[in-house]
Amino acid sequence: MIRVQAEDFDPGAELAGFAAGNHKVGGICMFLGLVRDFLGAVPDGAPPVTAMTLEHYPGMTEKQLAAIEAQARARWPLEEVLIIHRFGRLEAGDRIVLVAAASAHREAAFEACHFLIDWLKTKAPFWKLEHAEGGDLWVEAKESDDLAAERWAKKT
Amino acid sequence: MIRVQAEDFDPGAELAGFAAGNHKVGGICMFLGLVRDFLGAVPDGAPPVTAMTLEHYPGMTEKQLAAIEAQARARWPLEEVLIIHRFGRLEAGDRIVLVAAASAHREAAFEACHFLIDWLKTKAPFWKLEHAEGGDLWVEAKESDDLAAERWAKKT
Amino acid sequence: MKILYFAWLKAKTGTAEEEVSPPAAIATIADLVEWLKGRSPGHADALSDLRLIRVAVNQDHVGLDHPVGPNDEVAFFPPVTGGGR
Amino acid sequence: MKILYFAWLKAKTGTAEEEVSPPAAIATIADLVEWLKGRSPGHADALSDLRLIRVAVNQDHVGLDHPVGPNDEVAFFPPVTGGGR
Repeated sequence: MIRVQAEDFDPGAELAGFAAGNHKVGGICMFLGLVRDFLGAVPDGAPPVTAMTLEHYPGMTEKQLAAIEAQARARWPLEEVLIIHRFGRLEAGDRIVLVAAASAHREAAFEACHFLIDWLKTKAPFWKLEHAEGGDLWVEAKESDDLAAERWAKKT
Repeated sequence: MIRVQAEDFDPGAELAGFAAGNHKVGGICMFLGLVRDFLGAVPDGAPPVTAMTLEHYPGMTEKQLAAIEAQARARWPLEEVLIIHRFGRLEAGDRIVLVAAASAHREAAFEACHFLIDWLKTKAPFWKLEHAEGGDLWVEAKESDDLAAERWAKKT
Repeated sequence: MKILYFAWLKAKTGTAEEEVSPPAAIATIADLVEWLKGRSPGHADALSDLRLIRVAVNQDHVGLDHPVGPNDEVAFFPPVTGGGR
Repeated sequence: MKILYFAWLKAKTGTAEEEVSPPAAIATIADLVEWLKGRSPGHADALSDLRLIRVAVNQDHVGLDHPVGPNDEVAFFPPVTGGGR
């Protein structure tokens, strides 16, 4: 299941309801991504970042996330998949993204969950704009995210 | 934190409380292991398994889990670690184990969580006794679990 | 043809969305980029370094040699930065 | 010396825990296993195939060449099978 929303979500309630009652499930792997404290993420002398805004491409986001879910289901024997991604203004400690995969086997649950977040980070059309006192700055994509996603491409 | 208990636990509440308010955390990875439906796990003609009992070695269990947590903290920059493992009688759909790792970075959270469950499965003194109509049978260790644990040893 | 701009491309072009009718000779994304650069100095600036830009046609990621036609939705944006850290 | 047996070793030896006083010549786990096999046919059966058995001394995993002394807690058990699937 895919959800793209501005509203916050309750990770405890999501986990409690995820794959509930499906006795074919032996393992659930879940990843929760949060807005980390911006202190320390700013170069020396730059004004501290106070918040960020996540822009996205409505329609394409859902299409790409659905494609990523389909890829994961094609590669691993999954019982359930959940992706929730927020957009809009977020502050330190806020939840951004939740991905979860349930499978009969733990290895499949781990790998699928890891794949989902890695691919999401390079395929889903979201962009982070950081707000600081001196002005706003678009966050640049990290090479490490490309490498993380490529790792899965090589395995096919 | 390590908890070894006969009682069930609430994964939603555990996730909701895990690393709550720690704004250094950018990613949380959690694994929940459940008692899978025993149907299909039984060889042809064998009586169906109805439940299992997890025996453990009180004292050594806590010591080994604490050592595994310490190993994970030494290898990855972790903000929080949680391991909950149940013992006693369990039926299909019951929760067995929960491991979680919180870090500034998602890769560390994923790897540490994966390491924790892989090592737990080969180091923590738990043994599964499956109950079937025809009698009880101790579950044998899987070579795949040894290989999963060795994968982490090679990385050091 | 519908053109969308996201993140800093939206700021530089001054446009989130525009409807354009390029000539028939504009057959690929690469052709389209060159043509769009003539629309304004902001467009020229936004599209000046193709290494910084990603493209989607009809909401799928594509390369610069991908064909484009009158009924396509074409989006330009920087490499994506969603998810957590 | 305190000896503990878990899982099927407990069933085969008929014992969960026993206090023993092996002679001073018993210096390693391998020595101890041979000596314990003399305690009963059940012990001999339980400890007959060392490939099936794991050992802990004072709650740490050890090998067969690990030293043992009078104040040690020694546990015998099959390879562990905790966690989920």
